[in-house]
Amino acid sequence: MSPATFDLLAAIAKIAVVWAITLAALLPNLVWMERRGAGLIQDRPGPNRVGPLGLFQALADVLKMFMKEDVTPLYVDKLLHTVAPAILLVPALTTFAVIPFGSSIPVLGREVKLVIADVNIGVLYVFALTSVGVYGLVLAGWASNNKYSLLGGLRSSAQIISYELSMGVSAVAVLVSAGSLRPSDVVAWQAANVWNCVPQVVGCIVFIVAAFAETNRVPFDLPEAEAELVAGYHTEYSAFKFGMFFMSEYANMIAASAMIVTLYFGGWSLPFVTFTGVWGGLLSMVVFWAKTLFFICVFIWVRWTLPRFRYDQLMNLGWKVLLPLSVLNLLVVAWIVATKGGA
Amino acid sequence: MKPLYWIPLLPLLGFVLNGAVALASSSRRARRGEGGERLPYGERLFHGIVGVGSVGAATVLAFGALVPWSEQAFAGRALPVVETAFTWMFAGDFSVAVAFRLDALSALMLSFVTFVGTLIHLYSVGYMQEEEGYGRYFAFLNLFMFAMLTLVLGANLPVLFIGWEGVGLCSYLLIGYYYDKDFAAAAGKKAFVVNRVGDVGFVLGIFGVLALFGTTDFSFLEAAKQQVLSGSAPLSVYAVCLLLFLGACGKSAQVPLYVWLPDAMAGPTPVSALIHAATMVTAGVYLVARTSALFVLAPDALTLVAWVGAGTAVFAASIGLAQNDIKKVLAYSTVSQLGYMFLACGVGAFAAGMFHVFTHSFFKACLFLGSGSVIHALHHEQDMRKMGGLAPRLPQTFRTMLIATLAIAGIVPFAGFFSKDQILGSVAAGGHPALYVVGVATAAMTAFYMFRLIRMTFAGEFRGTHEQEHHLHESPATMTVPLWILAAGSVLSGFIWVPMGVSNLLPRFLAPALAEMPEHHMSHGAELGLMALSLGAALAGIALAVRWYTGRPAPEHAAHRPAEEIVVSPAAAAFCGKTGLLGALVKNKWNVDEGIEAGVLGPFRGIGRVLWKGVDALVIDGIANASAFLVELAGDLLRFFTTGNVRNYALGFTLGALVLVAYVLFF
Amino acid sequence: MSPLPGIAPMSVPPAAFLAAGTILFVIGLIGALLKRNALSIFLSIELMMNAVNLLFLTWGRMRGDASSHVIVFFVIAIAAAEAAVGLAVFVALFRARQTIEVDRVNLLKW
Amino acid sequence: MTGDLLLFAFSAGLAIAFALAMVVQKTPVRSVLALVVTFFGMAVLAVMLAAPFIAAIIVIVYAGAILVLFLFVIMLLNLNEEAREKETRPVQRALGLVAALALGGLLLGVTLRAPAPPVGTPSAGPRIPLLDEIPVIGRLLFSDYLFAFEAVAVLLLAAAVGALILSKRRMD
Repeated sequence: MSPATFDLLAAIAKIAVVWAITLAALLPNLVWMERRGAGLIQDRPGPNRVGPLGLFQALADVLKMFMKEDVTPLYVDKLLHTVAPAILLVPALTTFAVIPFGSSIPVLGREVKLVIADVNIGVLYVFALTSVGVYGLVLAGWASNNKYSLLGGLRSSAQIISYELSMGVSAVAVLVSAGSLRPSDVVAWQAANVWNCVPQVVGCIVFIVAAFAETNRVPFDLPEAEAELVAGYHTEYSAFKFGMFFMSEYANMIAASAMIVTLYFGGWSLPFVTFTGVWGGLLSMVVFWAKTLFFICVFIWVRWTLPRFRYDQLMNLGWKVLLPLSVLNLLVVAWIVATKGGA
Repeated sequence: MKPLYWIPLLPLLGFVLNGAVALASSSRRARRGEGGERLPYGERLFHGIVGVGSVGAATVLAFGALVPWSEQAFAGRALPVVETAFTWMFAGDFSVAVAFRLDALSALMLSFVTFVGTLIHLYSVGYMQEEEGYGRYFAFLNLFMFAMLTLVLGANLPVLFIGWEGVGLCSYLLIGYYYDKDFAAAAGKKAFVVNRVGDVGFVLGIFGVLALFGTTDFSFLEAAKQQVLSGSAPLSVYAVCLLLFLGACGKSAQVPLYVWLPDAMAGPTPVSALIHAATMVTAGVYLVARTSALFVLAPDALTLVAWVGAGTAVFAASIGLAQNDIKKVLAYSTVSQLGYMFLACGVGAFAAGMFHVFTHSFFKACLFLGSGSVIHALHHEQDMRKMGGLAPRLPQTFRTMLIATLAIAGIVPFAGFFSKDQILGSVAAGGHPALYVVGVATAAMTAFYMFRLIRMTFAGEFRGTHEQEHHLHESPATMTVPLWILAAGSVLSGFIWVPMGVSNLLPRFLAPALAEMPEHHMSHGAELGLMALSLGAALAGIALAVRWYTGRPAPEHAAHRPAEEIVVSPAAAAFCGKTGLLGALVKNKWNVDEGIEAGVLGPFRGIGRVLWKGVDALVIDGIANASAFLVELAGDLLRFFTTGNVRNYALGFTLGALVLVAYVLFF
Repeated sequence: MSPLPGIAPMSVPPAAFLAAGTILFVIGLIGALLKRNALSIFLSIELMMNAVNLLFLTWGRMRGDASSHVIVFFVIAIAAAEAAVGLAVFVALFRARQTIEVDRVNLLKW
Repeated sequence: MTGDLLLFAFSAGLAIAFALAMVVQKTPVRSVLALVVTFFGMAVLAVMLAAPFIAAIIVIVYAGAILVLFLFVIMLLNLNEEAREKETRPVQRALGLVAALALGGLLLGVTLRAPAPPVGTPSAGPRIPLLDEIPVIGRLLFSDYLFAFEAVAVLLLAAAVGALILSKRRMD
């Protein structure tokens, strides 16, 4: 087998693994987790009718989404109205291309790194995709020809641009200390030294908060605030298109958790453990997905615990608290790295 | 030992502190609409401590530096200490460093500048305490000390020039201390402008030194001593010396640039004592002595210095004879004494000149501070015709002033006697009989007007108002203690150089720093004779003053009459009447100010008017207006391209790019 | 999977990149000249700038010179500044005149 | 080889087609979207030119920030359709088209005629070869181009302040 063919096959296999985990295993069950979690927190049962413990609720929901009539309102911009959910979903799913989900597995005498594309601008790639995702929300809001949707779209664009800044700056601090923009290098640095969440606790907190805002989750779900905007940008969506919005929210959540784990919580690594061989590689995958799942749970936990911010509070938090904090964090990290003579 | 630059730096620090606090305080008071009254006690305490403390600390540092150095010097082992702080500017092989130099000359200057300066700061604490601008005053006074110490310690002409201009600035600021009074503001401006005339000469002189020696560092003096000039210098040594001397004339108030000094008395009296008597005005003498190695290469220039000095001495003394303002008398006396110093330098007796600088600083400071004490007691009355009979009321002031007066009059064994005698002796020994006669005559006049001052002020009966009489008081200790110290200095400072080989400390000390002149030796007999002659002249002057100015009885209703109508001495008035025109001229200060107004300023105003009306308004404005008109015309024609439509502009832009690209491509 | 880009020879002739960049530039220019909506004109200008960026990158690639990347970096930074100010101007303009049609905004003439 | 050519043809064609769409489109929102696609095409071209960092920057800054801002403003001002009134300046329009096309022809001539260094020997250039882009750019930014970098920083600050002042409703 020529190296090129091998690479191609390996890439296809990795894509298959990642999508199997995210799309097939995590995504549907997240809905169940969220609703059961909400029940737990609010001291009520949650869905428990479909299947044991209501486990098949997600399946039923998906079926319902597919079966319902797809209503397209009369005065919408048809093209954009259709395209918008896809624009939102695609970046969310493609983020995983650069996230290392395990150490490496020896296959046919070669080490296969467990990351789909180990590119040297991986972190920038993630940010690029995040910034593209905004279009989905904005266009959905605009194309719906509905003032609530429009307001939702406006809010989301302002919110995401604002929080992407502090998110980016705190991530830059991580990149400075690791000395590379390649996510696998960042993980390797953390495995060799210390998880970034320890020395850069400020940056870590800023990043997590900003990630909540980027995914439009409570307490930053102003673009879809039911109480004010009906449902914001997806008011005019139904059936499958609505399902895509739904999916993209959870996909984004998984992607954000994966990024948090990669940048701040050591990715697939564990302290004092080295993963070698086939089993080591598989084990590292388990570690990575376990950590990711933990942060997904945090997302859910926060959603059902905190109230929503007011819009001005949101902007104040983003610009006057998080951004200065992240800049400060970056300065300190850069100073330390510079005085130590480079990472 | 701390580096030398700490000595000027400390007063600068004091200036910054005092200035900042004074600024904050005055703007706060202005905001609250307060003003006119004295500062709160805390602020006065702060300014006093910082002002006196910084200068006092500088004094301690200075003596800490110069005492060991002087011991070495007397042992004949001391070389000039040069410390470079940093390089100020450089261009090609020319460079100027901010450097400080300690040698015999600067050590001498340093000693009395810091010492007298500290005393006067201390005196000011008492004298100025009623003033609203207390903080500003101390800030400027500290700044002055910084500049003066830079001047004295500067190791090259540019650094000296910084100090030179710095003291000029502070002089301006302090003369105009009462800036809300027109005469004070005008006097400040006058001092500044007249000094500029001299400074032009000084700056050109610095350039001349650079052209002659290729450096402005005082190392050029060594070269000058060995007469090593840099070949084909376009400037002669004469020209350079004359230019430097012009600068010295401006700063040290020599004829014809003396006119600013009497007016400078508009400032507070301690300022007059410090700046316009003891220290700053001697900077010119210092400059000439410093560059003495250069001056001896140009004997004719030295002769000019001598004659200017002698002329100034007698001229100013003659004006002093008839002044009625106590400070004006002292001012003219200062000018006259400065003339003596230049006279000494002019005949090559640089050490004698510096000796007089040294002694003069003590007795003149004492006199000014004493007059300040009198003025303070009389609530700012300066006219001697309204004084009289103050001796019992102000005993400390009277005694110290009397000592200083005896010193300036040249009575043995006070300091002035020795220094003046050195000068006159050198003049006589150098073979300048005419200059000697002028010198002796000046000595007699000095003795006369000084005792006239003492008699008018302290003898007889009080001629002021009853209210003034009621409030008469001796000054506080912060004022009398400096007076006594200075009086002691007036007695003792002469003993560092007693003729006939009794004491030779000063000339031995100064010799390495000054140019060597051929010495003229006189027999002890001749020396004694000359001494007797000058002493006799002084005694004659004193006798006349005491006879004429009895001050008793006081004229009728003196308290209620304007000063102009009070005749203190009928005998003097009668004498003045007999001299006719000459007396009137003396009384009117030889009409010099009016002469300058008519002879110099008038023509300049005329030229200015021609330049304004003719050249500026017609030619230059014409050119400007014509070009403006052309531009307007072009604009009127071109404005139709401004369609207001952005797309037109974009199209024009594109077409222009099209043409450019086509040009690049096809041509 | 292409290897790390950089020293490999170019497999596509650079002239093709240059042509593409120039064509994009001209399209942007046409938009800037013909559009009447200030925002659309602005969009076209952004396109022109990016087309020039493409040309820079091509030449830099041809010369093996990283300075072109730095210049493109600066162009992008300046474009960001320009967009911020330009859009603020449009918003202010719209508030004043209720339009951003450039043909209707022509008070500033002789 | 052919794969690269195909990729080039696809992304360049995409960029040009959507650029044209951007110009032709009357709805501002659709114009913006077309430009986003164009920028994606150009980002791919940048990757092919060994500039992945620049490609990412193009997407993040242009597509992610600048064009979102455009959308934001369009929504804020509620600009739906370009006015359908007749072109008031037909001459200007025709002349503009002609001038732009002519300039395009000339520019093609210039760019294609420009003396090109030998293809395939990129390290023959006088400057740092493009081994690893990001450190090279970083080093250049903070050495040779430091002044420009600082100037751009000041420019961005000024732009931010200017935009803030401009968009304030009232000057007080």
